[in-house]
Amino acid sequence: MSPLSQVLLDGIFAGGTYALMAAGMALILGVVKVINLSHGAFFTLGAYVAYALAERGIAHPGAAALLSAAIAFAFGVFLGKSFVNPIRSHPFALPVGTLACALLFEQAAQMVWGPHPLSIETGAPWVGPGGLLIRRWGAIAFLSSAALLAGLKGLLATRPGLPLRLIAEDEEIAGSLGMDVEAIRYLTFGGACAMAAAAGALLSPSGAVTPTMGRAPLILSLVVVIVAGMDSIGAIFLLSIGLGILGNACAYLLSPQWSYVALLAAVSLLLAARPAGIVVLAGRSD
Amino acid sequence: MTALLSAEGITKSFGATRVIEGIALSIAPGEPVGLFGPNGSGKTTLVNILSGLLFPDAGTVRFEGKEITRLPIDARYRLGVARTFQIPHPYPALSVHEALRVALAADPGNRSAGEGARGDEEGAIEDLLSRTGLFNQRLVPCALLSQGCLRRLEFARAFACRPKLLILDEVFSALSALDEKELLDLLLAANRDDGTAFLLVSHNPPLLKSLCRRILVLEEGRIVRERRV
Amino acid sequence: MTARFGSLHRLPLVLLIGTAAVFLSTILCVSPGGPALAASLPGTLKIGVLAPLSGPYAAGGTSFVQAATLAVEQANAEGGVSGRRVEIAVGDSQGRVDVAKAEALRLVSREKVSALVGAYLSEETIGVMEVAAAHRTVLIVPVAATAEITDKVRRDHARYRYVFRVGYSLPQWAEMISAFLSDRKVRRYGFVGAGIRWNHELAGTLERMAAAHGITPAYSAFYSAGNPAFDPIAVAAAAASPDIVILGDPGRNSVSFLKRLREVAPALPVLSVGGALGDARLAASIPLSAPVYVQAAAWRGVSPDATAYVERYEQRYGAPPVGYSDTLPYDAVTVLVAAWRTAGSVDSAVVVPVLEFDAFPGVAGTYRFDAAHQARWGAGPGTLHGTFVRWERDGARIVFPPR
Amino acid sequence: MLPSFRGGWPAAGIGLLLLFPLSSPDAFFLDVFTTGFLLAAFAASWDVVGGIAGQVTLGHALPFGAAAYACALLTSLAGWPLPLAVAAAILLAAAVGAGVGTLSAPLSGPFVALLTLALGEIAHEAAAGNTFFSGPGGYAWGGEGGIPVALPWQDAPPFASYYVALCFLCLASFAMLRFSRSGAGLILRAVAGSPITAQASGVPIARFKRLAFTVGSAFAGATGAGFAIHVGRATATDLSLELSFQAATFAAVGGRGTIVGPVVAALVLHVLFQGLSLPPAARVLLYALTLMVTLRFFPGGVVGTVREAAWRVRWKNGTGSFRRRGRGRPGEGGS
Repeated sequence: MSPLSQVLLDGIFAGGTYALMAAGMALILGVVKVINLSHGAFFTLGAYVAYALAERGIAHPGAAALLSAAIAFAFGVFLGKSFVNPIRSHPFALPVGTLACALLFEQAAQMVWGPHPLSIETGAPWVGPGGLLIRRWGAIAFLSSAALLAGLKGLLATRPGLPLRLIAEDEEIAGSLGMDVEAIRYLTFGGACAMAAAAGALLSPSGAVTPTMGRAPLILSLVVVIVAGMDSIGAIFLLSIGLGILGNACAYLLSPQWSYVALLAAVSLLLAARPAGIVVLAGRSD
Repeated sequence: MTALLSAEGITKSFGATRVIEGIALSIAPGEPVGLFGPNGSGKTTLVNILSGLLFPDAGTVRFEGKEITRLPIDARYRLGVARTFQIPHPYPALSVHEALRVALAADPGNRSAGEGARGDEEGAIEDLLSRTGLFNQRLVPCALLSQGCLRRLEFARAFACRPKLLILDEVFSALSALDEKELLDLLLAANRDDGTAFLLVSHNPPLLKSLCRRILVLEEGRIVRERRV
Repeated sequence: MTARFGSLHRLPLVLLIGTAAVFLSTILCVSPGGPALAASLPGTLKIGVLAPLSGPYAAGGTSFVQAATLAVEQANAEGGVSGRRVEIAVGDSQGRVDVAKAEALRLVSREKVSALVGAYLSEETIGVMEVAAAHRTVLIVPVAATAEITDKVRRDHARYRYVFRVGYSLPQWAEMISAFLSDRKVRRYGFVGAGIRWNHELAGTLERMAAAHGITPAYSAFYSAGNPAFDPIAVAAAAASPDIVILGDPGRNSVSFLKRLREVAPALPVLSVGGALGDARLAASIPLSAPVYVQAAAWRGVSPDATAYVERYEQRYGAPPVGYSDTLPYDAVTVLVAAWRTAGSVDSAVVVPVLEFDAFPGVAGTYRFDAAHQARWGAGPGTLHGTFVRWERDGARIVFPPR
Repeated sequence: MLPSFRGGWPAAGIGLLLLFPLSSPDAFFLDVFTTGFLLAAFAASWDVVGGIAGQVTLGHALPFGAAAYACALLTSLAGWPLPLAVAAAILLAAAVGAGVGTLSAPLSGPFVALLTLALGEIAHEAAAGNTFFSGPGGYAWGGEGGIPVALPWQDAPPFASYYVALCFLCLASFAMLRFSRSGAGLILRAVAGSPITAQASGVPIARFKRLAFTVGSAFAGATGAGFAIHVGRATATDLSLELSFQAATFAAVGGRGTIVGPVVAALVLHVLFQGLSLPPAARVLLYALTLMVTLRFFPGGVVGTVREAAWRVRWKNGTGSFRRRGRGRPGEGGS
């Protein structure tokens, strides 16, 4: 195994973890048109559900993902219906409001599970060709993010996804076609929250479970969603993987301390070069 | 007679689609010109290029003999090329009066005039308000204006720079008959009294015929016909 | 536009509730003494405890306050101070200097505490020092390790003589680690920590101290909290093939990193400088294919006092302490109460000389303070020496210092 | 704005705040207010950029922290006198703002927030990760522990800090209000309301965005220098994303683009939640709940929503009334 190829493979996996979070955020941004800063809290919720199940002897990632998705969907629908939808016309109130929601959740998690870090067994990595280690959580993150994004893309391309696409493009037309735009919005919000929680449940074995664990992945997936252009699912996946590889390569070849700075600097440069995001918007009509 | 605005070889693509292909046109001072074309023929893109909101991939735009191809829209406004939008984007929190102050403040001649400019500015705003019939609405926040009033405000905003050329994008669509008539009168008066040239984009051939001396017909990114009325 | 004003019919109600809330809270704030949550009995003595209880550092702060509470209960069970009960008043420092200073002011000026214990992070503690100096209040620093604290005492003794540190300084810390490494016959070590000043200083000091034992660093890396690149660090650390990897971050990152490292190098021993990895619940889920050592101030079995403390803590809070961010605050309170008893007073002018010259038994050993008011830790005789334990499936075993 | 807001309310508030220290509150309460005044000025400076000019920045801690660090370095290391260091710090903050404004001027919407977030985080990482000086004490400076500010005084009396900070807040808010009501402020509000219409009205929007960043950052810098002086040191927290979020939060609650709203929100929220000595868990829960409830019922911020309501009442007949009242006017307008 050459260290560099291991680092690059791990970078792809790290990118998979960003993509997993970014998928839900992009869906919310596209359909509900809201930057959801409570997405990290739902990620944390999923991790705690996985921990609570593992404590009770149910250490199956699928079970944890399903249960946490169900819980998060319920909370997400509530949040979407009672908080996000009523104040949608004030786009600035929402990031702050959802951030407050994340703080609320962090404090609640601290009160329920304690502030101390908790942990679930990781499981030994698989050994791939050439002695490359395939970290379990990494493979799970990569495959599930690819599946999730492909599923989203498929959904948006087919008939059942038509309402989502229409609302993302033009709400007035969607409304005039008799769609219940409000309901579709909060159901989408709930669905995206469920995706975040499932991600948290799947990734929980990779590190420590703490109330504030959702903060770090939130920033990077936010970066991915905004730069990738919000509704281009392929770009989200590619950018996530690219950032993952870049971060790891920088950490290995230059200095780990500056890998975060390198990612942010790369994003800043990208924005300076392409002020409208990496997906060039087609001709805008005035 | 030298052209007020002339364009040559204007070409613009978005990604792989070529929206406009080698357009040439010229507008004489004080000339009312119409632009007609079906949906998707590239009218809006052409208007955006002429007004400076977009820059063409190839070709040149000249105004009074000076090249302005890559001059942004705000600089063109200060030269005297004003445009209105098909869908107005008002400043929600500003009143009509304030919206006009913004347009007047942008004029460097106005700003450098110093102390005395303040009174002139008030006078100019009052003139614009009464010409467009917005005087009673002058203190209303733009967010609360009706569609008709918003269109009137677009006109007032465009007239604030004492334009030599007005580019009007679908400005009479979806208006009440009264609003339409008053704005038409306003446009014709400006053309007659101040010699303001205009390029009027519309779907409506009778309207174009009644207002313009020359109508350009755009199809699939090319000017296919030019009709004189 | 209508959507924008949709909720306005509830405006009067909301305004009313809001006004009432503001009014009520203003009364609460301005009334003397604030909300008297725990009215203290006359004759009780108060110790102000400052620790981050919310946000990312809440884990350390919570066990900090739990241990201080335990120490005060123990002191009261032993008769208090000259028959007076001891109480603690807690301030949440939130990991911020400005808040830590404000809370210290609240404890001093409103709660009328006789001494302060805290804070947790170095930057908070430096801020609190100023409050303690300005109000001539004794401040016992349990965990913050920066040299700036003792250096201020040394340079301006008259102003900062109220500040004492029971926790280890960075050179002492590095000295203890070096002795341990030497005992384990380590020749080359790797050092991994968060990219903060504390870790940079520890790595630098350790390099100097270890050189005396002929031990050299094979690899060192610091990661950023925003995107801790654990995987490449683990790969690079394993590739440098050191005899042991030292984790300089006592928080949750040590857990995440250890997992990543074990995936790449299952047979590489690891030493964590105290903190989260001292938690038995966490240790149950980490791979023990190679030794995982944890440094602690004290551990069950080191002394009868330590065993008694661990048992009391476990009984009270349901889990054993991690041996660092709880043991040191516990000892800080114990030392303070002992000094008050000896001095027969809580007056700083009397207590400071007692702290300067006396010896105070605590869970980790006997505390004596040097000229810079730093407790004497280290590997030499007559010092507090700390403990190194190794995790086994059935619990931790003390491996250093050797019996 | 509601007519009642224009009257003596601000004066009454200032009067109460001036009177407050004379009711002999404890040092803690004065300290909470002092910090509150500085945070309020910071929130107002955010509002110049994020509210008036509509450039939602998540890197507003950058000029704040840059000024704090400049103030600390220039006094402690270079030995400059404090007033000179503060002036230099404010200039530096304004320059930083101009730089950020130049970079973000071509961007719009969430891209502005993203770029400023990235720049702020880079600065925070640089400050937290660099132990850049070996100070006179033989120990490292910089890093998360920050750098001390060398002050010509020791242990400033709390009421003095209180009055200085209050004075600063009043002057700064007044200056920012004046700026927002000036011609440049009007143009910035137009840029915020509809950049495309502003541009089509001849406004060079990039230049005005840069102006907003420069002015807002200069005020943020003045606040940052004041904060460093009050706390006694500049730390990496002064550059943190949390601080930028805090300013944005105050603006969201108070009402973006009103200057007064963010100031009042910052004062009320900070004093309520830091000054009430609530248990930590209750403090966080109440803080988050208050934010959510306030935003749920005042989504445009308290002052913003009230102002919209006032418009609504005043211009109830604004929409559609034109046709009746305006009849016959264009004839005379055309002449």
